[in-house]
Amino acid sequence: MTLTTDPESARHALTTMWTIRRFEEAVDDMFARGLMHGTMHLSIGQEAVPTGACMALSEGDYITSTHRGHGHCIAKGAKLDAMMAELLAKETGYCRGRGGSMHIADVATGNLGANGIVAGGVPIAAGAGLAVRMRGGSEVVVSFFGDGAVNEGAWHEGVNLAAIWDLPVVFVCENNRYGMSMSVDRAFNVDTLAERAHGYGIPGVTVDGNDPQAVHDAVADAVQRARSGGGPSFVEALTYRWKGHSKSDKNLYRTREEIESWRERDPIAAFEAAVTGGGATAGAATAPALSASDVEECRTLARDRVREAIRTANAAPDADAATLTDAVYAPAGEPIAGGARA
Amino acid sequence: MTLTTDPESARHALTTMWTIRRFEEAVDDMFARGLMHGTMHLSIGQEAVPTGACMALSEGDYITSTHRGHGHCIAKGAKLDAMMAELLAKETGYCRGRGGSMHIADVATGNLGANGIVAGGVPIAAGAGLAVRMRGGSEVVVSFFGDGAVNEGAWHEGVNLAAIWDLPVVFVCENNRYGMSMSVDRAFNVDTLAERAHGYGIPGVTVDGNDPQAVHDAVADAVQRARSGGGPSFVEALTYRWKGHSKSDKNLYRTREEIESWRERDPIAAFEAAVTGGGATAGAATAPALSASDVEECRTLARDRVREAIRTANAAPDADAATLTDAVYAPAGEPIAGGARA
Amino acid sequence: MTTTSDTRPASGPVDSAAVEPRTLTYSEAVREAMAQAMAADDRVFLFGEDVGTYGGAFGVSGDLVHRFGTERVRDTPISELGIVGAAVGAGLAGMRPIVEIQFSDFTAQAMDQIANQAAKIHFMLGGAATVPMVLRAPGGSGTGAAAQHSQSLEAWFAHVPGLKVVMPSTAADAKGLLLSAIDDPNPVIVLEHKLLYKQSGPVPEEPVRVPLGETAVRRTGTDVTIVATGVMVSRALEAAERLAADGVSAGVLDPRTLRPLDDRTIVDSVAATGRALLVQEAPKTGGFMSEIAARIVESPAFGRLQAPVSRLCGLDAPIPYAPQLEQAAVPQVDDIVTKAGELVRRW
Amino acid sequence: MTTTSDTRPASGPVDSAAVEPRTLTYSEAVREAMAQAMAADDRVFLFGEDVGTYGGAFGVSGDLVHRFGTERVRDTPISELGIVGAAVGAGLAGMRPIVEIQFSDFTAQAMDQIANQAAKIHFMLGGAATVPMVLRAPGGSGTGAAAQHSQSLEAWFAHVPGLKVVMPSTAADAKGLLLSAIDDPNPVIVLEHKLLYKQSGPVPEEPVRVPLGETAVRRTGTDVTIVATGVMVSRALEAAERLAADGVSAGVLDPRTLRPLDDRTIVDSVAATGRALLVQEAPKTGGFMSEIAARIVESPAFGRLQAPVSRLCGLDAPIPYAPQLEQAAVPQVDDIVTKAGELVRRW
Ligand SMILES: Cc1ncc(C[n+]2csc(CCOP(=O)(O)OP(=O)(O)O)c2C)c(N)n1
Ligand SMILES: Cc1ncc(C[n+]2csc(CCOP(=O)(O)OP(=O)(O)O)c2C)c(N)n1
Ligand SMILES: [Mg+2]
Ligand SMILES: [Mg+2]
Repeated sequence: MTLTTDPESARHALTTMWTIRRFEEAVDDMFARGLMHGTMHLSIGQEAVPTGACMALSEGDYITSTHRGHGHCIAKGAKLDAMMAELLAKETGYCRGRGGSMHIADVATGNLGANGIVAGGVPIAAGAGLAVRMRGGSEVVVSFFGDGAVNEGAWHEGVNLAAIWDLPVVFVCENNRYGMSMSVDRAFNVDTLAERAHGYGIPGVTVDGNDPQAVHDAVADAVQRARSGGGPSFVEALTYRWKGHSKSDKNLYRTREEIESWRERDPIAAFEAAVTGGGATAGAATAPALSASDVEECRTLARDRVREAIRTANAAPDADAATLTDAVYAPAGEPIAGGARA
Repeated sequence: MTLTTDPESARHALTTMWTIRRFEEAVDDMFARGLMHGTMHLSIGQEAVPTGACMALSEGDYITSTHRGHGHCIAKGAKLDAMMAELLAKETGYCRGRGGSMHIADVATGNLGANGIVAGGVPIAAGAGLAVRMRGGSEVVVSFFGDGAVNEGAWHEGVNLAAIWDLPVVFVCENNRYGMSMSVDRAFNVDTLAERAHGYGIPGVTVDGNDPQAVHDAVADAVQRARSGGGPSFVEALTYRWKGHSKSDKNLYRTREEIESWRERDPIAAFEAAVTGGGATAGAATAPALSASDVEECRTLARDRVREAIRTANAAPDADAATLTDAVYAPAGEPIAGGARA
Repeated sequence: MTTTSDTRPASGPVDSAAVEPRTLTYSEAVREAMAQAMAADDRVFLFGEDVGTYGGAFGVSGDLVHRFGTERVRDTPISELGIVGAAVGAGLAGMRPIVEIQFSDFTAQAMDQIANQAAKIHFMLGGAATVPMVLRAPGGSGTGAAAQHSQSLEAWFAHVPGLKVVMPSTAADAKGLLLSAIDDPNPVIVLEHKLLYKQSGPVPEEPVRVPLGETAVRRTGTDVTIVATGVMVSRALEAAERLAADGVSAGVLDPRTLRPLDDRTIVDSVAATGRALLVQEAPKTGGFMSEIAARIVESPAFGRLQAPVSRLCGLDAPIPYAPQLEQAAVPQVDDIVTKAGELVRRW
Repeated sequence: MTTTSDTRPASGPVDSAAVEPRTLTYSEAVREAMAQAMAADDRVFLFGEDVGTYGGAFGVSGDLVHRFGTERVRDTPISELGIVGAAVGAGLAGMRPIVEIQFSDFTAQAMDQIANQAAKIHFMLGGAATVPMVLRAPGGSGTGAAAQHSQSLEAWFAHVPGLKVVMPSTAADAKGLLLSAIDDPNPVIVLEHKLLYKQSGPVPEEPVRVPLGETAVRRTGTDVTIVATGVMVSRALEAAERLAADGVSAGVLDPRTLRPLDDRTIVDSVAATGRALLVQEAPKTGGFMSEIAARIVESPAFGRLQAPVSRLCGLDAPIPYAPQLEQAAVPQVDDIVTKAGELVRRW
């Protein structure tokens, strides 16, 4: 799939990235104005990774997500109003207000959950891959995680299980150079995290995580390998988070200049330039995939969707404390076709 | 240090290997006769690894050991009577009968403990290395573990800490081809476990674990690197356990032929052949390090030491249930110079 | 082995009057439950360290690998956190995994996936997904395996909302409760006991479920109610026998599942006898019997108490290696007899 | 910051009458304790995720890295099991490590090193080595961080022989108990509370130890004894104030350390008032207040009880995200007033 030359793909990629960006800007703003509760981990600046990766997936494929999961959720096809409702602690939210940002997921689109535990989703992804494999399915599981997650024991064990059992899992590392304040230079003794992959006997590549095409290509390769029984792969996508780690971050561990230099590499701006023909990454002499007004349309669509989601969510009823203990246990006898119900 | 040509080293290596062998044979026998309690993990066939590795260490150096830890304990210099007393649940045992085989340790000789938890000692070794480093010491820590341990999260996290902080730790993997019944071929997707080392940016080598010289050379290199600030290394020693994993093992997962072929590669017999000049691994035209009667002396010494240990241990008082809760907590105010007292 | 049904979930309820029990060991009963569930439902599978050819560290899976193959009776590397996490994922994606952890002590390695993931996902997702999985692990002392292989950790799990916690004390329950656990759409921790594996008892051939959340009255008595779990149940029964010879009538209750806990049966019995002796192998402080004590004194039985609610538990110490120390570390039949006798005579 | 001594262990006892308190926040008090211990004893160091330049996830370590350097205030990768294991090893090899775990929920990752290693090594080695280390971690809900970042897990640790467990509820205790924990030759789990970090109180400048194992009587009362831990202590005090206005005299006890537990002070107070209300944030089932309930009814206070021992605890559910649900999930001042009032009026 060529994101930059195929108009439909380009439109989809751009709209998705803008939707993530606008959604998170809105959330950031509501949080600052005291309209939102808890904490927030924003992926602004990293939109190309979930976008490129999820465009390599088909219906039925799964993902596991992270504390910084809004982008994954959106890119995998979740409804913005149910997401916004969740963040606003509404009964209509994906988790009925029980989960919030760190547990947000649209199970119906194959999202097995954001996760408040760093690397928590990695063995879960291996298990989902095992399920697919045991029932002879052809689905693939993409497990998203950050650079910081790669040093967790859960990561090591999950990746090894997938590797020895040839499970259909693609491990996608969003290397934004920091696990909270710990830089990859201090947390690792290797140059690229992809080097870790070889110790498990699986392919590992490092790509530009600010280029949705590069992410897409690497993940698509890996997905195809997984789907055809070739086992798991590791894709490291180099990117950057513009905002602080969470709300308590004073950015003491990195310089203004570093942040600025990455803002200049805005994945959305670069992609717009590419699809309208002016970018460095654009192809040869083919016609631009999108016109300036197409781009404007994508932007508007994203903005309007987010606005509409906020409106709908705000109008919804608050999560109800009276039913708090409802979903602690699933009722026995409930007809369970899979483990998940839509 | 040349174990095969230097008579003193040869004598030490051979006596140590025989002592481990005789000690474990005695234990095996007592266990079979119902004189010993609990379970046992014997390292018969693997004696060259602790022997070669510990001969690369100096006083003050530390080790962390495993469930299969008699050999490490002996090679690091523990007293056989206190070891035997421990296995016989005596008050004079190293652990006053509280620990038994799986927790046996002579803290005075730097053994920070056998460990009933696979890979449990790996992060502990990193921590001991950190302590050495923080107080400006020159000690080195050798962490022993099996092939099975390499897939535990604890291993991953411990090795990474040592790697990024350049800690003076040598990770010695006793790859005896099985973690209980799981062969390395099934548990790993790589040919040598040493390949794992590269993902942490540390050197990794694979050596013949039935040759104490090969083990010694690799560990001595690594120790020297660690002592001079060069950080940790990984040494994989290929060996084999002759006996079952523990008492419940019916050896269903491996063939008689396989066991037989490894018995033919007996590390002790090979070493004896080498030091007496007849072995394939012997040097050039130098005089043999030991004579046949020297070898006989080593054997006798080992046998007598073990017999003496059994005698002494048997005569000692049983561990006393009246003081069972004594050592749950260390008393406050006890003068603690380090964390350990001899 | 017969199964009565090949529909999902693994065969329907069976009229327990119609089935004729044979004698099986506790571990055979566990194996039979797994075999019947696997035969009835493709989604059920077993995985864990050495559950295949080796037959399990305690021989529980035995020959299952020969009957169901290496995919469905799957050996794993030594990585408890990864294994349990994989069970969570497999459960979320529609399977019905059974994980065996060789010793319950090693659940410590997997605690994040057990307590932070498996237990909470259904709730955190507002009910949108379930995590049907069973984690089986043997607990308890008595084998000389020392402090890291002998713990009784039920209190950890029982304190985690979202988990169910099962402690079978007989062969029949080992089968029947496990079948219910496999049916359950929630994560269920089944704590077997090493010393019980070789004990025999009548076990129905059919897949008869024992429901979760029903305290078993193992013996009725009028002077004192003994509540016991795991291997302490048989010790309590032996003690009750000896107490009876001494003229003390002791009832013995076995909660069987700590979560959900059928405290009503316990409270009713204590209200009737006026005395409660709570017996567990786990160390006293913070053990599950504290919870039962608290529930009794919060209940209407409080007004009927003729004696303080009394706990008889493991010492507050790690389990030692030496046999004489190991025995002294946890309640024995004598201790129960003494303590129950005191309770009845002193009050 | 002044230290009175540079000898080991970190400065000797100080006459508490001689020191004049200032006001510090709870997190400043924790920081001051660490600074004084580090200044007094080279063996003491702090490590954990983001404790350096970032200053700690909750700002507790603050500027310590600038005062003691990056070796002694050491950032770690995200690997809790490895970090705690490294603390065990460093302690065994003669250091006095303080480990910070960002949220107490992540102790689940490190449970093997905490419960199977740190807690048991001294015992398993028959006393031949000690594991002096402190693990600090914030617990509790109230910040909208949902189920995996809001737990109160003290019951897990309190059930592990070999661990000491500390829950400071005031700034002064946050400092004084931490100093005692650092002195202690055993592994000590210090569970701080997120909502308390910004609360202020008088804290002595000198390194005044608060001994482990002494229940604090926060308020005396004659009608009912309220026992509370963590953030519930201040809620109980507020409730007691309101109850006093209603003519109910409620005492408030704060155990401060769950292990060792000074149950004598609790039992004496309950014997005097005849009524006990036990308040914790953690879910009710299997929580530490069950242990306190059990100890009360096993004690001589049993005979003096005028009402059932009553627990007021968190709901048996994970902590939800929505603020109104989160509040409903754990006891609030109103709940304490109501429950204590009932206990006094009904009985
Ligand atoms: C097990 C665990 N340890 C620590 C944390 C606290 N924490 C949350 S996110 C985070 C940083 C994660 O870094 P990375 O994996 O690189 O993801 P990023 O935040 O950069 O997207 C940390 C330390 C956690 N949530 N879970
Ligand atoms: C965490 C943990 N998981 C499982 C076990 C059970 N167990 C004890 S030894 C062992 C095999 C270890 O294999 P390896 O590390 O290769 O050492 P070896 O026994 O071959 O010397 C297993 C599975 C354990 N003790 N600890
Ligand atoms: Mg990152
Ligand atoms: Mg092995």
